[in-house]
Amino acid sequence: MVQAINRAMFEAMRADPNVLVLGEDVGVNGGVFRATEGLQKEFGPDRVLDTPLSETGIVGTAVGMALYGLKPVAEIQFVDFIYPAFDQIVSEIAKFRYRSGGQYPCHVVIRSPYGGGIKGGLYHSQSPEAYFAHTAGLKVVIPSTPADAKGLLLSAIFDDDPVLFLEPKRIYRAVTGEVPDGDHRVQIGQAATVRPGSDVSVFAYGAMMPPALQAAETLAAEGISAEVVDLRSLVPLDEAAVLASVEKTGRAVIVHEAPRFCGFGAELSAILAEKALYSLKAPVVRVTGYDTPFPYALESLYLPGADRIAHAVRATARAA
Amino acid sequence: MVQAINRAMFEAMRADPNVLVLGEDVGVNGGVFRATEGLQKEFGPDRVLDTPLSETGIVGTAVGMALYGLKPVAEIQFVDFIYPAFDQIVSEIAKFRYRSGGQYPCHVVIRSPYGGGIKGGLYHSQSPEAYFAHTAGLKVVIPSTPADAKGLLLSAIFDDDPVLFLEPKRIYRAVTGEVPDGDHRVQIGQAATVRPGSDVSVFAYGAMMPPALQAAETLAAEGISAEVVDLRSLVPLDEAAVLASVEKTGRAVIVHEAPRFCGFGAELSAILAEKALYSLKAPVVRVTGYDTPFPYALESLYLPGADRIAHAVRATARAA
Amino acid sequence: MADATTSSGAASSSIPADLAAETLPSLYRTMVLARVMDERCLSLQRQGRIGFYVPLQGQEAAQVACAWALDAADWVFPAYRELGVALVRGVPVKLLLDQFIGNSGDEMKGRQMPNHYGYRRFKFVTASSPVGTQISHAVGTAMAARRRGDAICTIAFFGDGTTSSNDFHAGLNFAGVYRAPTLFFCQNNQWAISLPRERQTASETLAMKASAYGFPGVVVDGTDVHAVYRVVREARRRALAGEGPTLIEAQVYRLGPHSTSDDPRRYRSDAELAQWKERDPIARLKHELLTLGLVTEESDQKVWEAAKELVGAALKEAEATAPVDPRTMFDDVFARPTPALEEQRRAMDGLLKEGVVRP
Amino acid sequence: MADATTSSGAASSSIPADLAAETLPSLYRTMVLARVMDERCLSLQRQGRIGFYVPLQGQEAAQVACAWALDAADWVFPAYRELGVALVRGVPVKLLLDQFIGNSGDEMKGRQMPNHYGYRRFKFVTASSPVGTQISHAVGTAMAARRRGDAICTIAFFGDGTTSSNDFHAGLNFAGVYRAPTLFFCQNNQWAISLPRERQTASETLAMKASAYGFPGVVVDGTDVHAVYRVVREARRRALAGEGPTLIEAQVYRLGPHSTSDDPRRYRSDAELAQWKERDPIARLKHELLTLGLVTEESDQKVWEAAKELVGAALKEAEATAPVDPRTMFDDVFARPTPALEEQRRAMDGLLKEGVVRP
Ligand SMILES: Cc1ncc(C[n+]2csc(CCOP(=O)(O)OP(=O)(O)O)c2C)c(N)n1
Ligand SMILES: Cc1ncc(C[n+]2csc(CCOP(=O)(O)OP(=O)(O)O)c2C)c(N)n1
Ligand SMILES: [Mg+2]
Ligand SMILES: [Mg+2]
Repeated sequence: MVQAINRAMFEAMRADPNVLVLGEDVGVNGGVFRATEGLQKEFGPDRVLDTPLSETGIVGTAVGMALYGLKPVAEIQFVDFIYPAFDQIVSEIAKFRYRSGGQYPCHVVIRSPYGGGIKGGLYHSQSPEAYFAHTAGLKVVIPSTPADAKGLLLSAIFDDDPVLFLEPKRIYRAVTGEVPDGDHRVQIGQAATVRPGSDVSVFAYGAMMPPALQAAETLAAEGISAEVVDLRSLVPLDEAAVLASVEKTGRAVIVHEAPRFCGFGAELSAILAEKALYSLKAPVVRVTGYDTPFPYALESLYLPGADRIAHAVRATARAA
Repeated sequence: MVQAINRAMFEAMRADPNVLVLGEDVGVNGGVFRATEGLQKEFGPDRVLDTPLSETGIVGTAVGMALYGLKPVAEIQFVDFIYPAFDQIVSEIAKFRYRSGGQYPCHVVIRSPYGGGIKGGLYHSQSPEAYFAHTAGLKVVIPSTPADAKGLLLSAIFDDDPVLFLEPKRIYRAVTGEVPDGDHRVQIGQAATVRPGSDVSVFAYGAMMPPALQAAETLAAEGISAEVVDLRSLVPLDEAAVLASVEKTGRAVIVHEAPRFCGFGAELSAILAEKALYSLKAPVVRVTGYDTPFPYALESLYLPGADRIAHAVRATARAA
Repeated sequence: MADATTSSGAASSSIPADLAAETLPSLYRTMVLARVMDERCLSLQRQGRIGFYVPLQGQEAAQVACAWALDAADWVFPAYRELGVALVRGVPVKLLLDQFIGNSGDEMKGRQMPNHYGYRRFKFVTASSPVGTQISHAVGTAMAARRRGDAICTIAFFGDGTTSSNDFHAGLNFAGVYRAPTLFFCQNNQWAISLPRERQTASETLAMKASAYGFPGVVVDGTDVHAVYRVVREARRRALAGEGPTLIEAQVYRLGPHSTSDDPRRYRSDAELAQWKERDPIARLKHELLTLGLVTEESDQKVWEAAKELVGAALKEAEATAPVDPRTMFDDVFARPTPALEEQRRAMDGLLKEGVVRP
Repeated sequence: MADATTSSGAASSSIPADLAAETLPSLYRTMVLARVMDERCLSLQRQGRIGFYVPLQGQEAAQVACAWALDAADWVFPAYRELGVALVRGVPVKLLLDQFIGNSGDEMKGRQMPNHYGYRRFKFVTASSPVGTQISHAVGTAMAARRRGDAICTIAFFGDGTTSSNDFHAGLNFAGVYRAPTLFFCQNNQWAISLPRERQTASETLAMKASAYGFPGVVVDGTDVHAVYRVVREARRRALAGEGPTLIEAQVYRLGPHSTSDDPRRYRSDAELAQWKERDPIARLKHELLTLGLVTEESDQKVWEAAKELVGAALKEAEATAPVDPRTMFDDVFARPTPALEEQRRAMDGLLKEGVVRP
């Protein structure tokens, strides 16, 4: 997946001289995950900027660049380090167009690796998507396949709105797949029903897709047909796809890594409780990280895995 | 209410020399809402610190003070300006006890006025409680009456854990009521069923309590019996009270000022969809701010008022 | 103040080395206009005709002379107190009053508190409230302009208190590292609400903080239009010559309250105020104009009257302008409203039509 | 290294003015121990026996001499690279290895990545990863201690890159305003991962940034234990005498990679590395000890062997220590688990008992 992300940036920068990349260690070093490898060599240090160690500065200057019409792609080295830029994101990026009456769009793309599974402990494992999804004015996108990663990132860079692009670093290298060449775009705001099914809907995104699919595979052998939907974009959310799936199956399991309380799963569940209540045949279950900081030694217990997901789907399929 | 908050700080500072107050304009000026009025005169500038204009510094130094055993009460002038301190709150305060294996509790209290209704526009009206409720390791408390404000703030100051104490500035002066003298405490984590009812449960907190109660009053005249529950503490949440109410009424309306998407109401709704589904006779409805930044001229349309709440409760009571 | 703007430095790209005597009256008129608007707005707020106001009294010379030294193509990143700058840039008084009222004429579409405005065509970027955030924006825009080959500078306006903000540190540091063509114009008005300058930071001057970022800082008397103009002009020259950014500390005094919500008598002495009132920048420039024979007491009277008339006429227009349309609430969150926002707009529309809620 | 700690400055409250010759061997032994642990841990990581490691090679003199100049009662706020400081404070090697492994002996309860440790009884505060946040903590703790009348100082450790962080600015500014008894010890190891010092900030030195906050900054050769010791001692004296904080820039070099995830050959030259290797602080002190006759090649050999044995024995113990109990995951989120956390603990327990998940 990380190569697909890298390719997307190459494509975008070749296509449009307004695109530039900035962040810590993104230049000479090619990014700590090598997502920006080779960019500085091709586009030079004025278009691929190694910045001082300040997320406030990275995002703040990216805002200024966007106001002038550039399309900055800012990297936050780990999303756990996005908080020093929180003020710029929440107060400025998300609200610039609105507060200026539409005069100042602020199309900054922020890319950042998120999530657990790499033995990163409290500060290299977080999944803070709910903070940003709750912030009116930001789009939030999370791919789960290399093709989507490329297609969604290209769409994000050429979008008119600011996009937080969260990359499931756990599957940067683990998940492979064909990636279309050229200007391949995937529209932001559309979920993908990756595996159709009839008994239970499973909603997931990012690094939770592989275990969700694995769980579905296991359950198929048991005669339970799970429909697995990859949300891909949290904002805008493809609510129609979510509702359609649950209207069909009558049952839903929601999966994410972040702590459960006020996590993104809560919104999905609330949408179902408001708009699909009469279709629901079983309680809506969330399989998520626990409501603790992210623990280092116990991460495999903390993170939802295929077994935990299958267990929840099984119970949901049986509930009446 | 603001006097009750002021009294609580007087009481706490008199009772315990470890309590101190810090923030912008909290000393000589007594706070821009006068919440800290008179404190510096009584306790001196070393215990009531007028700080430089840096929320990062206010919260960061408060952390250091708490580590040494003091009980700092930090004021953020408007919660809209808490984001420069977001890193300190999310990365440090919320995780200090956990990451140190329990060696370093970090009992900082952060007080801050929140919410709309004072013609404050985008940056003096926000209700960001969901961000903090989603952050494992923080308690989040929001009073709606002067007595609760005093009792909960005293409990917060003498709690062992960090507490974000959000004050509904819109009703700082509007809402009055008896405030017990002395060391009056209200336990954190308990909701209050302010108005019992049988047809629909209305969950609200902070400045949404007065319109929720007013709606209930209106509806009573129409023969609809609304039970109004003041959550008071979002973390820990009194889930038992929420479930008990809905098990009784079978219907729920959730009210908050913050934008709906991924707001705190989503969690309440999700809890109901998971644990009370079979009791639900009607979709769970959220009456909230819209998913836009907070608009200045249109704030009365943006904010849920008694009429909008009553309208939603009516529809919920009728739904079948 | 069409006059002030078209004849100002802002409109011309060849900025003269010194403030020519013949421009002084025009500059003075802009300062007077700012003062007149300020006083009018304070009273409008007391009357409940606008909700809130942030006065600039005492800072007119610093703002107007600074803006005078800029080119119309330069980008301005204001805070909430930069009325004098806005006037020099050419923002019409009526438009500002629309913003203060929050009506349908407001280009911010009634979304922001008074004083939080911006106008793309005047290269005056819409302000927010959190202090300091505009500082790193100014740096980013300067870097972007240089990349595009545009020979402009950017300028960030902020107060003494704002030197403590995260973005002051990040913005100035980035500017130093990238030698961004940016001017940092700090109006040290001695107070950040109730905190005096000397308790904001222990550094001797604010200007000297620039050395921590590898570029020069300059202290200037912000009540002296000539000094301000020269310092800004030189900083701008440096910026465009690739010599990097400059931090300018203009020493002024906030003669009024922090805002209409503030009562400065709670925290500062009458004596201090009186002392600074003697250095009122408008009186100072008037004195110079009198000395130079560029104004008489009578012609000065007319300047004030003209300003009052201008403001009065604009106010009348602004107050007659329709309120904002509720349906606009859902615009500009994104370039195009999402389905969810359209649904919310329909819901609100329904509530309005049913009479559940009123605009 | 019981020896290094008990005989160190850390254990005594009367800190001598200069490093006495007779303490040098003890100080040297601590530096050697740090180096030995470092090399061992790098190889443990390569073998997959620990998950990650941050080496300190090249920074031993700065860390050990600095810590030597502190009192045991002073509070230390480290970043992730302060192994040398931890050893001087008396943290047992076994305990550190427990942390690197994340086993049940780890006082952090296996919750943090390697190198993110802290021990209340050694007044060595548990580090986090976001750079700089500890700086303002150190200031707050210093203010709290002064309020309590405790004659201690606090010290924050951080790198050159961290001078760009928000908390550097906020922390130093607060320290200046409140004259906090705090030492800011910046190990300028020339690199912040791949960013060289000169592109981190345009200021000439990092130490001079202190003037922006109204207190002194000092540059010191961080490979010279005597110089470091003297500078820290003087800063501590100033702090306790109420003269305020000091920023110390210790110039060192990170001889190894940023962490085991880093490959420095991608961004820096062999020549630069070779140049700094000649200034290896351990070789430098050894040379002095040889000159002073305080060590011979043979006795030095023994120092290294003793360190290796100590580390080897501790590692054996640490690797034999049980893993963390999964049920502890829910402790310490709050002082007492909330009902919701107890419910989640029960749920996880159920999954474990049913065999759905494995520890
Ligand atoms: C981040 C943030 N914190 C707090 C505030 C509240 N506030 C508004 S203006 C102000 C003082 C600003 O002082 P200064 O920078 O000197 O500017 P001045 O108002 O004097 O022009 C404060 C504390 C804010 N707007 N933003
Ligand atoms: C806020 C934040 N952003 C990014 C990172 C990732 N990161 C870890 S260490 C580091 C470089 C730190 O450099 P310096 O302060 O010089 O310390 P050194 O590692 O050289 O000791 C970076 C960018 C982080 N830990 N925290
Ligand atoms: Mg000021
Ligand atoms: Mg470094």
